This record gives sequence, structure tokens and C-alpha cells, in this order.
Amino acid sequence: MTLSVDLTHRFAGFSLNVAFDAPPGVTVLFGRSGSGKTSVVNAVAGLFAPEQGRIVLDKTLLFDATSRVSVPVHRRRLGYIFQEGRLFPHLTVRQNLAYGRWFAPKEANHADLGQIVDLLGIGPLLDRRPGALSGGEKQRVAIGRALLSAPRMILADEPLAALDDARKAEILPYLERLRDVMQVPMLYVTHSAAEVARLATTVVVLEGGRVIRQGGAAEVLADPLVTPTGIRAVGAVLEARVKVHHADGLTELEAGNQSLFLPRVPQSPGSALRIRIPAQDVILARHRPDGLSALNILRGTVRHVRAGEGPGALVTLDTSAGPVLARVTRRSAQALGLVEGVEAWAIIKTVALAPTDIGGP
Amino acid sequence: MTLSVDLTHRFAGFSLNVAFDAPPGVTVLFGRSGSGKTSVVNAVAGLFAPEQGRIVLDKTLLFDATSRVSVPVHRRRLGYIFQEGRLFPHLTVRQNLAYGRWFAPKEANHADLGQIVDLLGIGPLLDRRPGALSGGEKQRVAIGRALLSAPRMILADEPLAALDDARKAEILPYLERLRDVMQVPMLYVTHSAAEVARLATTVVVLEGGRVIRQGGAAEVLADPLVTPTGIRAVGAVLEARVKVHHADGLTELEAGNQSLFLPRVPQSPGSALRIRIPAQDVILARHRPDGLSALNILRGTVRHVRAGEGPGALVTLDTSAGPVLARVTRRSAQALGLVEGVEAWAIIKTVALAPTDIGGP
Amino acid sequence: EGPTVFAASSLKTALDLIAEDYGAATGQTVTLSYAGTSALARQIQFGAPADLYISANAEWMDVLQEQALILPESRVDLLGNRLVLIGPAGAAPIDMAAPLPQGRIAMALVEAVPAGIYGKAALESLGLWDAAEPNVVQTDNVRAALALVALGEAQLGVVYASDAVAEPRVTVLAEFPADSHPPIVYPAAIVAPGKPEARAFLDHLAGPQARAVFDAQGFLPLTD
Amino acid sequence: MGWLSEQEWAAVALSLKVAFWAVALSLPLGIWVAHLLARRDFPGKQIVNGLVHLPLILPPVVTGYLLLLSFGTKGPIGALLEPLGIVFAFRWTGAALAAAIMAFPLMVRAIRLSIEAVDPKLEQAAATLGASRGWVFLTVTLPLTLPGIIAGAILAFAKAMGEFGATITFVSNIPGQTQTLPSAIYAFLQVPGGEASAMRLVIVSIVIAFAALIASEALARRASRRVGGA
Amino acid sequence: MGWLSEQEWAAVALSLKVAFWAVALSLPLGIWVAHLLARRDFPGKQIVNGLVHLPLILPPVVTGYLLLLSFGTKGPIGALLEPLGIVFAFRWTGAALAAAIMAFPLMVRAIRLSIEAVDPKLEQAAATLGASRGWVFLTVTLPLTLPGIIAGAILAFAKAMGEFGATITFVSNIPGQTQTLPSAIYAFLQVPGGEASAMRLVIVSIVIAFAALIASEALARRASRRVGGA
Ligand SMILES: Nc1ncnc2c1ncn2[C@@H]1O[C@H](COP(=O)(O)OP(=O)(O)OP(=O)(O)O)[C@@H](O)[C@H]1O
Ligand SMILES: Nc1ncnc2c1ncn2[C@@H]1O[C@H](COP(=O)(O)OP(=O)(O)OP(=O)(O)O)[C@@H](O)[C@H]1O
Ligand code: MOO
Ligand SMILES: [Mg+2]
Ligand SMILES: [Mg+2]
Repeated sequence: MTLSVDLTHRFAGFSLNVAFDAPPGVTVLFGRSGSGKTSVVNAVAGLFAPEQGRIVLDKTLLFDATSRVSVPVHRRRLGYIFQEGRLFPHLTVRQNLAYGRWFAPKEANHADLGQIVDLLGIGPLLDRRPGALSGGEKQRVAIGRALLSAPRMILADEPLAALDDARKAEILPYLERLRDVMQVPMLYVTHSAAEVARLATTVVVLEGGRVIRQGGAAEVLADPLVTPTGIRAVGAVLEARVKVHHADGLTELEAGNQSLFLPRVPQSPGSALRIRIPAQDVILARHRPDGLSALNILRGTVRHVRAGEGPGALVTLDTSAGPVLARVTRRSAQALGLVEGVEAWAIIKTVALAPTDIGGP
Repeated sequence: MTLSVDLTHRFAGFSLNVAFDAPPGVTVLFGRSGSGKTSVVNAVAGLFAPEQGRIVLDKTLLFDATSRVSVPVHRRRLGYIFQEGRLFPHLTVRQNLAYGRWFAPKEANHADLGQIVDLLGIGPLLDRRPGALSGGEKQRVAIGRALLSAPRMILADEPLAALDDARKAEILPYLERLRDVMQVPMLYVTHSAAEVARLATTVVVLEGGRVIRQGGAAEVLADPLVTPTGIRAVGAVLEARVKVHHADGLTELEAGNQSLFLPRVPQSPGSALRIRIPAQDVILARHRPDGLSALNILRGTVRHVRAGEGPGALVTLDTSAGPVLARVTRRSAQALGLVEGVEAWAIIKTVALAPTDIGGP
Repeated sequence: EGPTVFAASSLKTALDLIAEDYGAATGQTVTLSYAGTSALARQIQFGAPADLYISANAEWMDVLQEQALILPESRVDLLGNRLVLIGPAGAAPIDMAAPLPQGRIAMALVEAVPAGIYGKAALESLGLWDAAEPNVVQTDNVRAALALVALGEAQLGVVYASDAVAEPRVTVLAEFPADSHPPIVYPAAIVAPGKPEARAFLDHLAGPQARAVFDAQGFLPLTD
Repeated sequence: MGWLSEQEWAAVALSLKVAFWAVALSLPLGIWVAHLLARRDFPGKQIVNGLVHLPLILPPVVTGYLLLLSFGTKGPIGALLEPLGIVFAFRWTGAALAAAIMAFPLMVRAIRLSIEAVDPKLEQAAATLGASRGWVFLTVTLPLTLPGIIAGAILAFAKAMGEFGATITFVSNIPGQTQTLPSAIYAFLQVPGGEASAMRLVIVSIVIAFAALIASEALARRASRRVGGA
Repeated sequence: MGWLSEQEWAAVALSLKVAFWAVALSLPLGIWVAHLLARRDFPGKQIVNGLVHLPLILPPVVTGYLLLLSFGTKGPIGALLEPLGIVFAFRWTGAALAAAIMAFPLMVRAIRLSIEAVDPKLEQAAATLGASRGWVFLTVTLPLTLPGIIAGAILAFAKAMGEFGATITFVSNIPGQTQTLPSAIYAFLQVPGGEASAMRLVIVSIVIAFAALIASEALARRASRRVGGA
């Protein structure tokens, strides 16, 4: 399922001019506060009619300003997880969750209520009304409500912002499963580079109402020039394959012909994975280091060294597993003689490949 | 200014039983969604009267259930940044910001409107009403409104959750300045370990309505048993002192008698700093490593090795700068022979000491 | 400064004309306040600034007189009226000796409003009440009863002759014999303490010019 | 029973019946009109709004007279409805119609205010979950408007209990059929010394109205407690 | 001018004056009572609530009669106020009083509904910023209640323009002093052939009321646009 968006709108003091084509999978809208993310999502949902533009989902024309086509919101069947919850105050949590099911076509692929409730940890809340739920509880119910409406596509506006890391770590794999197993496409807004790396098929970077960059997750995150949410987001994404699960709880992956070790992942041997290596978690050495607690050491050739404004430099290392990025100090780069063409080793801490940074392709 | 909280309340299905004493500075309430953080803050603000309990701010008794004392909300003068914004829809952004100033005593220490507006980047929004602001814009105005009310104390409930990293990085130093220069105490709710490390004087960890741990930020974050928001929060906090600013943009710090290098920090030589070293960003070696891009290598002695449930282990290394924590795989721990008493080197990437993890003492 | 007159509403047309003439002749503005007889009487009980009261029945005037709110010597039965049975325009006259034809009979409230009270007494004395009662629809004033017949909603109505005159959509089918009901009188009296202008106007009302107007409106001037 | 005469009891019973049906039957229309005025823009909206308020502006007698003109047996609407067996003239149904029309502006305003207070964002959320306009209205707008509907109904009920001028003009006063409490009270007040009798009926009115008010407050409280939380 | 007699113009002017003052002077009290009923719990709340609704429940004549009893020159309150120079009996002020009392339940309900719709969380936020109860009310509750206040005022104005029964019973129907439009219409309807004259006045009433309605809608729209965003 592909989504094609092209829209122009002038608010007083802010103009939106966004066009992108999203292939199947998860498209992440990434950008600073006020860059227009929610406006784009609202236009796709049909809650906001831009002055100009055209929105097509698969073969369905959802909106076209010129021919004055606009499919009514309720026929679009897009499960929208709002930035601000929007639970129905007069219904219990259970009724909120069940609301969309009422209207979904009978033959739709329904998620299982019990499973979602367990996933979100909202079992004890089912008979309460939303009024006195905590911030995170509200957000979890809102996620469940959208997931249970059997949507053709999910629109998620910072769905995990109010949640703690542990809860995020529980929900993210489910979203991955939606993407991979149930093939539900998503338009996903987030400020979190970890979520981008983990979920995104495509990243669309917005700034001041315009698309400043669009591309695959690996590509966009590896681009040091695109750091809308801070330098910490830069990193490489490698494609890997599960090789074997070891008895000590580690999983061995193969990327290129190199081995990488990760805490046990659920995927069975042979399955493909994406792993993200934040540039700042990589240490470089000119000689193969020895006697380190880090298990993952990749050999490569320096492709280029880009000095930033501060004391840092970003080094791209071509390895057989793919390009790996490393942020080092200029001082170190000089001391080690890191220049284009030299051989170097990237040292990556096993446990730095944290679960939230791992996802299927 | 010290805050002493002791309260007991039974909601249907949830009971709150929280007591803690907070020294001057920033007290962070840390805990999973639904653990009772907002309820505690509401009780301090006077928006929720617990069945039992006593709340004292400095020498002022704010609330005492037994003697039926409850200072009215508006006399408490606590600047509350709510989890859900709560902007006044009928007032412009400017009027929202100015609201508290009206009621503040003339002699109060007023923050400067222009400065706050710049800090929060809400200049272009001043004449708009909050209705159509973006999620992050609302949140920023809410922060400004509380800061400008000249409060005796700030209550902040996940104030930065809706913001991008870049914006957070701009606001955090201001909060630090409030804490350090203007000496405004804060009760601060967050899910972010980085914010805890940076701001917290004291951390109170809640779970299921009870305090499960309380202590200094360094102490609590270094405790692997307290990981309410996931294992990634564990790390050591070291006290350091600025030694010299180098020409290549690095600042040299001294911790214990060891040198540490950081991208330039604003503090002048001689000033004290707190730096956080997340356990997962530390690599251990048995021999002094050489030819690495990492500039910060600390020598120490393994105090203990704690194996977790997964494939990981947490190693505490006593260095002259203080205890440093490292998360390594059990496999590495065995391979390197990391046991109590052996000598080891901690390799810390310079740039891993990111700005949001640095704060004054 | 002319007198303020509190008068039963049904006198409006006649009194408006008379007051206009009177004003033209004497230069005095007569202020006329029209409302239901009972409302006016109560207002006088509570100190209304009325100089002259013209009631549509004797009872309310009696009440005021007992409470010494009017000057008893000024009280006159100013006007009389006749009670008539009406039907839609063009309907054939009716013989009161025979039973009334079927159809709704519009009357003012038969226990409360003078025209209704008189009407009921008249029908009773003619032996027609028991048959008529189920068909009686009662209104809060005579004019509303008249309107029901004029609009064709009721086939018969019991109203004052003075009401029937000016309504072209109704005809008088029969006149009730004067002895079939208590005499219909509109007593008038000066409200205490008594204002000279009120006496002058009361005298004018009893005079020939006013009588002519009342006559034309279907009232029976009683004062001689 | 001895306190009120049989005919007075009949007036009490009739008033209750009239007020009940006046409210019950006009409520759906009131909700519809309120929704129209609150949430739609259409040409002639101000005319509809004005018409709704008309019974408030006009003296009741005029309203009653206009009702008689249009809904009487000889009136155009009355003549149209009669073959269908719907008769208002001189029936208690007419009293109910008059009461409903007089109470309509109060009912509509209360409901409209409540509809306007419903957050459109919740309605949008319902639409994204697949609910069509009609379902959004039924499952979100309407339940959230409940306090206003209750308020509107009780206002209308009170007004219907007290309505007199339009009722007596339209359906007159036929004991047992169209004699409501206010007509009976009016009659007593017309004759000297009738005040005491009138007061008995006034007290009955007040008792009924207080009971209805208290019930409605309890209902509204429950409705908003459900929305508020806990 | 030829279309209406001088006396009729006087009635129009008087009705406007009466309705304006009835609304203007009762509005603060209406807001206060609405706030009390919406946000406070106190013993006797149901009694207050009932009293507010009383003029709706009672036939207007009864209300007028009770006003006469209490505010007449011989009534206890009237006697009390007279030395202070405040006289209601048979003055236009009395007509305003009657209109205000008859319109009061409508005004209070509309405002109350709007107050109940204000999110208490905003009021709490204002309190944390240092606003005392009174200031919270003035700076947050009141502005957010504006649409309801406008609705309440226009309902009350319409009712005041149409009020008849209580007014004529309380202050009579003295041209130039207490003769309002409805009283004048009523008087015309009492005499044969008066319908045409009555209709002219009815049209005047309607025109005034429509103008007031349209103005109030525009005001309310502006008030809620301000709240809604943009
Ligand atoms: N009035 C109430 N009735 C019943 N339960 C309540 C009430 N108020 C709060 N609770 C429950 O108390 C618990 C703590 O709520 P609180 O809002 O303090 O959580 P929190 O720690 O702030 O969570 P979050 O991070 O999700 O905002 C929640 O489970 C909540 O549902
Ligand atoms: N109706 C409107 N009138 C004027 N400006 C508007 C309107 N709606 C949105 N905007 C502005 O458009 C910009 C983009 O808003 P949007 O909600 O899409 O931002 P966002 O990227 O979702 O931000 P955040 O991360 O803070 O939620 C903001 O500056 C907002 O103030
Ligand atoms: O003139 Mo009357 O008092 O309405 O019958
Ligand atoms: Mg947004
Ligand atoms: Mg919370």
C-alpha cells in the first residue's frame, strides 16, 4: 500500500508545502516542533482540507482540491492515534477500545482485544472512564482504540511520547509486527531517533512546513546534514541476518560476511534484521584492538571524514556489512591519522545495540 | 528550600502511599506510567486533597489532613507545568504568558518575558490564541507561563515530553540556571534518564503508588536494581572540575586526579560539574588500550560484577574519579576475566558525554 | 392633568373614542388603563394611581366599596349590556324555546368571568344548560369566545351584544331575555380620595355625547 | 383527596399529562433543531432561529390565536391533519401542542448550548474510527449533551406546567379535557375571594415542579459525573 | 411614524426600555446565581433552584399577583423600599421587575449550562498561577462562559419583550407609563375589530426581536471563535 501526499496550505503566519510518496511500510514524519507534522497527518485523515493538493492511498483518491474530491473521514478507515488522546469521556475504557470495531467491516482483519489489552497493560482500567486516568494510561488506551478499529492504515502522532522506556520497549515490537506480519502501513510522527530507526521504511524530514529530505531510514539517519532533532540521531543502519542463538543469551548475526553479537533477539535463524549503530557509540582504531569487552569489531576503509562545527568529526567507514558512521573528536582523528582510504576498525559495544534500535527490514 | 511530603490516599483500584523529604534543588519523581507521579504533584499543588498526610514546604505547612489545614492553591505560588498544557483558550499566547505576573507579589523575582520567549522560540506565536498551536508549541507556552509567574517552586510534569531533542537541549540549561542561579526548587516528573541525570538533586522512584527508592541522582541511577524506566537508565555520575578549554574545541576536566575530555562546556575553569556516564557507553579492557579514537580512558579496580537475567553483566569499577559502571556481556566478562579486585580500564568515548548529560552539581 | 381611568378591557373601543373627544373639548388628557376587571380591582386595592374605575360587574365594585377604596356616593351603574347568542355570519336565527342545535358553544369562563356567569345563568333559567354544558368551551374573556365563533371553531357563542356588533363574521341568532340573567351592569366610581377631574369625566361619560358612542358600540346606557 | 375537588384533581392529572407529552414529543425535534443551529450553516438559519424564539417574544394570547388560525378545525394545518385522525382543537392534545410550542425556545437553547460545548475534536476522533455523521451524533455528541438535554427538558416541563395564555386561547377551557392547572388557577383569581382556592392549586403546582426539578438535577448530576471521571 | 400612533410608539419605546433594564440589571445576579448552582454545594441549594424556576411554573397572573402583594405600595417589600425612593408599583420600573423575574429562570439556566461546560482544569491552572477564587471567576470562568451569557441575555430580552401576564397584573396597563407592547396588543385583542391594530404591533415586536437575535448570534460567534482558535 502506498501513500502519495501533495499539499499546500497557508495558515496565518505559517505555510505548508509538502509533497512525498511513501512506499509500503512505515513512513516517519520527522521534524521539530511546529514543522507541520500534525497538519500533514490531519490532511491524510481528512480532518483538515488543504487549499491545494492531492492525497492518494493505494489506488484510492482520498482528496483532490482541484476536482473537489474528499472522501469523508469515516470512510477513510485510518486508525488515528492523536497527539492528545481524545478519548471519549462518557465511555468506559472498554467501550472506548471497542468503539471502532462497531463500524469496521465484518470481514476486516481484527486485532484481538485481549492481546492488545495485555500489550498495553490496561487490563485493570477496562471498567473505568478516561477522566481520571494518568497521562500515560490515556495514551495507551488511545493507541489500543486505533489499533482495534481494523484500520487500513495507522496514523500515529507521537504515540509513545508520554510513555516510559520500558513500556515503549513492549509496544514497539507490536508495531513492528503490524508492519511486517499484518502489513498495515503507517504514517508515524516522532521525535525519537530510536523509533525512526526501528520502524521507518521511509523518513520524511519536515522543516518550516517543507520537506527538506526524504529517503530510506538508513540513508536519512546516516546523513549528518539532516539532524533536525539533534546530532545524537545520526547513525548507520545495517542489514543483517540471524545466524545462531548462543547458549549464553547472545544472538550472532551476519552482516556482509562479518559477525555481530546482540542480546538474544526473538527472530529465528535466517530471518533478516535491521540494526542501528548510532555514530556516537562507535570507537575507531587503526589496529585491530584486543582484550576489550566489546564483542563487535568491524574492519573497514575510511570513505571520508567530515569535520563539524564543534570539536567533532564524522567518519564514514566502508565495511563489508555496509557503511558505519562514527563520531570522534577532531583531536582523535588527527592523532590516529584517520584520512580517506586508510584502514580502520570500528568498535561497537554489543549491548549498545539496544533492543529499541533493532527492527525487521 | 526543602519539601516534605507524606500522603496516603485510596482511589478505587489504586492506593497511594508516598513519603519523602526533598532537600533544596530539583527533586525528580521517576516511575512508570500510572505509578502515581502526577497525583503526588497535584497534592503538592493543592489540586488534590489526600485522605491522610502532611505537606510542608520550607517552614510553611501547606497541607495537614489531621488538623485540616490546606493552604488555598493560589496562595501556594507553585508554578505548575501541567502534563496536558491547560492553556487558557480565550487569551492570546502573550496573555497566557502574562497571566501569573498579575497575581505575583510586586517584590517577587520576575523572569524576563523577552528572554523566556526567546528561549522557548514562541516569539511568532505571541498574538495567536492557543487553539491551533501545535502540540509542542502548546507545551512551550505552558512552560513559559509557569516560569513567568514568579513561583516559589516549580512543579513540572513531563514538561519536555512533547519536544524534540534540539529544543530540549535549549531549555535544559535554562532549568539548570533556575536551579543553580535563581535557586528555584523544582519537583520534576520525567521518564527521561538524561533529564534525571542532568537536573536531579534527589530522585524519588515510585512504583504502584509507593516510593521504592530515594536518594541522590548519582546513587539511584547507579543502582541496577532500580530500573523503573529500563536498563538504559543505569549509569554513573561523576563529580568533576573544569581544568582548561583547549583550542580544538575540547574542554579538559579533572575528576579525581584523572583527565576527561568533553566538547567545550560553557563553565569557566575551576567550576564544578556533574557528568553522567551511561553504563552501556563504557567499554572495559584489561590492558591500557592504545590507538583508539576514544580520548577518555580511566584506570580502576573492579569492585563487583553483577550478572543480570539476560546475557549482560554490570561491572562496577572503582576509579580515582569515582565508581564507573559498565554494562558488558557475560561472555566478555568471562573472556576478559573480569572478577572482583582485578585491574581494568574503562574506555569512554568523548562525545558520548553528551550535553544533556552534563550539569552543575 | 387629566384623570387616570381603570376600565374593563371590553370598553376599549368606546372609551378611546369618548376620551379623544373629551380631550379635544376640554384639553384634558384622559389616561386609560385597560385590563381585566379583577386585575384592576386588585391593583386599586394595592394603591394603583387610578382616579376612576369602571368595572364589568358589580361584585368587584362591591369589594372596593366595602374596603372604602371608592367614593360610594359617586358609584353609578354607567352602562348595561345585553346577552346574545351568536353564530357564524349567515346562520339562521334560533328559537330559544327549542333545544339548542348541536355544536360547540363558546363562552367566557362560566364560573369566573362575568359574561360567562351571566350566560350560564341565562341558559339555566331557559332550561338549556344541562344539554348545553358538554358542548361549552370556555375562554378567559368574552373576546376570545367571540373569536372562536368568528373563526368557525365554535358554532354558537354567548357574548355581549356590544361584542357582536363590530364582528362581521358573526350574526346574532337570538337575544337572551333580560330577565333570564341578573342585570348586566358596568358600575363606575371615583377612587378615593377623589380627584375633581375624575368627577368631570364621569359626568361626561353619563352625558349625551358619550351615550351616543356607547349606543353605537352596542351598550345600553343606563344613567338617566 | 378532600383537599382538592375532583375537578381540581382532574386538572392536576391533565396538566401532568399535557406537560409530559409536550416535552416527550418535542424533545427529538428540539434536539434536531438545536443541532442544526449549533453545528450547521445554511441559508435562512437566522430565520429558523427567529421562528424558534417567536413564542417567547409574542404575548401568549397572540401565539394561541395564531395556533387557532392554523391548527383549528378550520385552519389550513388543522384541516390537513384531521383526515389523518390528528385533532388538536379543543383536545388535550392541543394543550400539549401549545405548551410544546411555548416551551420550545427554552428547550432548544439549553440543548444548543450543550451541543456547542462538545469538543469537535472528539467528534473528529469518532469519525476517524469509522462513525458516520449520524453515528457520531448518536454515540458521541448526544451522550455528551445529556446534561443540556435534561436541563432543556426540565425547563420545558416547568414552562408547560405554567403555560396559560396560549393554551386557553387555542383550546379553551373544558373541564376534564383542556382545563389545566393554570386555567383553574386563573378562574379562581377572577372572582373576589378566590385567592385562597387559587393558592391551593398554586401549591400543588409548586410541589410537582420541585419534584421534577430535584429529579432532573439528580439525573444531570449522574450524567456529568459519568463524564467527569471516577 | 404615521404607521403607529404616538401612544403605540410610546409602548415600543417603553418595551425596549423595560427589556433592556430588566436584562441589564438582572444579569449580574443571574451570573452569580448560575455560578452558585453550577459550582457550589450548599444546604438549601434545591430550594434556591426551585425559587429561580418558580416564575416559569406559575401562571404569569399568579406571579403578577404575588409581586403586587409584596412590591405594591401596601406590600411589605414595597413599603420597605419606598422611603429609599425605590418604587416599583405602577411604574415602568415595576414592569422591568416583572420582566426580569419572569425571564430569570431562562437566563440562569443558559448561564449555568455554560459554566458547567467550563473545564475545571483551566480554573485549577489559574489558581496555581496565583488567581484567587474571585479572580479565577473573572478572568477564566466568566470569559469562557460568554456564549452562555449572551444566550441567557438574549433569551431574557426576548422574554422581557413578550412578557404580559405578570406585567399587566402587577403594574397595570397605563399608556406611557406601564403600557408595554404586549399589553397594548392585548388591549387591541379585547375589542371587536382590533386584530389588525394588534398585528401591526406584533410585527414591530418581531422585527425588534429578530434584530436582537441576529446581533446576539454575531456576538456569540465572535466570542466562541476567539476561544476556538485561529
Ligand atoms: N480519581 C481517580 N480514581 C481512580 N484512580 C485514579 C484517580 N486518579 C488517579 N488514579 C489512578 O492512580 C494512578 C496514578 O495516577 P497518576 O496520574 O498519578 O500517574 P502518573 O504516575 O502520573 O502516570 P503517567 O506517567 O502515565 O502520567 C493511575 O493508575 C490512575 O489511573
Ligand atoms: N489553524 C491554524 N492557524 C494558524 N497556524 C496554524 C494553524 N494550525 C497549525 N498552525 C501552525 O502550523 C505549524 C505546524 O503545526 P503542526 O501542528 O502541524 O506542527 P507539528 O509539526 O505537529 O508540531 P509538534 O511537534 O509541536 O506537535 C505550527 O506553527 C502551528 O502553530
Ligand atoms: O371586560 Mo372583562 O373584565 O375582560 O369581562
Ligand atoms: Mg504535532
Ligand atoms: Mg502523569
